[in-house]
Amino acid sequence: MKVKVLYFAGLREQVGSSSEELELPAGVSTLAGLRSHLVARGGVWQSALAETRLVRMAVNQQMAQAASAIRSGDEVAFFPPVTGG
Amino acid sequence: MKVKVLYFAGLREQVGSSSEELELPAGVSTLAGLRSHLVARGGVWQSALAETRLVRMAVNQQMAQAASAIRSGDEVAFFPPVTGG
Amino acid sequence: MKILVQREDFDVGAEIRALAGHARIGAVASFIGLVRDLNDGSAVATMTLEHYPGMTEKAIEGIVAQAKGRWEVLDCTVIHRFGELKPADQIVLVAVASGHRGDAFAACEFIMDYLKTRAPFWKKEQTPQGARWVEARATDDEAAGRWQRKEPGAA
Amino acid sequence: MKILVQREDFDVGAEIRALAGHARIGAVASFIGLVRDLNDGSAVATMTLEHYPGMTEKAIEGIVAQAKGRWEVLDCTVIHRFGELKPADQIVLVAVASGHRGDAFAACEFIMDYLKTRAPFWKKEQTPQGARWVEARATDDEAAGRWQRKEPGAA
Repeated sequence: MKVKVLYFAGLREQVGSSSEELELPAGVSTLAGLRSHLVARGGVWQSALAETRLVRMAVNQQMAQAASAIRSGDEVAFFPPVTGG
Repeated sequence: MKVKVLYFAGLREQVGSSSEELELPAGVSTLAGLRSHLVARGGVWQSALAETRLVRMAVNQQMAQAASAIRSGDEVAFFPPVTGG
Repeated sequence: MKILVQREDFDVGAEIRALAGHARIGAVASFIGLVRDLNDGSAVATMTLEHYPGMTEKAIEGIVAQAKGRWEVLDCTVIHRFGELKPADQIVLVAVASGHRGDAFAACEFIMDYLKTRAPFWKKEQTPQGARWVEARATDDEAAGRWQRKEPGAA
Repeated sequence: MKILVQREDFDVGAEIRALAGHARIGAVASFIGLVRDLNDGSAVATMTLEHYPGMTEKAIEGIVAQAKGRWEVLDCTVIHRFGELKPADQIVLVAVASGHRGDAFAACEFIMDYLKTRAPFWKKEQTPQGARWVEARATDDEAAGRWQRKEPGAA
């Protein structure tokens, strides 16, 4: 399946990308799965998205948890804890 | 001793006076004493200032308690619980 | 610090802009009280606010001083009107500037709660059933009491 | 209800005046967040606010809907800026109109606390030591957490 992935703030700067279109392998069906898939790229992906990093995630512009399902066509976002207001 | 006594709001309307200069007998030296002295006038004074009525008091423009001392020249005020804001 | 007790209306935007404009201020919390057209089930045509000239200013100064002792208050404006008011008219403004929002909110709400129970103002409403003095509310005493329970060493 | 995410500054007085002007409103609580010239011990020259367009508006709508479910909110305006800001610039406005002050204060502070921890905005500061992303504060999570503990049935 295909998903759009967005990166924001410090995380965007670390991976050097603000958005990409991804074709996911069959086994990836949750946010946790997608994150592992990206970490497996190694390098900046591994360091920016490592399990030990506080990363917030959203699916279709709604805050979501690691176990949340993702479906073809979804807009997924990774970002640091928010600091607005 | 001489004190100035002020009345406000509903209490002012009940006693029909907003202010008076009072010459107090020797035994009156606290707010409680002054209140009893006024109640002893009977009539509207008795009903407006009776022990059972919620009356707030101030001495020289500071909230004060029944036991607070009053001195010659003081400005004393009686009024209902406040309702501003 | 600015404390005004006045008959005239006030301009909220101008008052908030006039708070000390230095860049240590990160938070401004403010409150505006307005005349409602319905109170305790009765339509309110007009409201008259009586006060105790001289004591009102001192009472508000004392309340603001207490707030400054408990929270970071970089600047503060309190304006309270008296005289005859109509529904939707502004009655009171409390605006507090602080470094952080927790202090600004707490100081602003504290000042309002204390003002409601300790500043000598009295409201008289004109309703279709006639004129009546507004009764003090137990909920206002409770609101003010919350702050005492939070004081260190208080019972 | 009015929710705006914009680059432009806003006029606090005009926004408060624009809240639904009916006479059931007895209380307006508002909060303005401003850029401080000093944060975590460093001078701040400019600040850039990044956001997630589309999601920010939805997140704020969701927060306001929660506030309306918990308190009487007769009207509400939330404006949050993004882009480059300088010290003393306004960042955010939350204004809540209600019948009574307790509801207005609570809803306004709740919206701010949730906005700080749940709306996708990120601050980057330019300091003499270089640019840095502002770190999320544990105290902001705690401030937001207070409201959960107050929810009936919550752990």
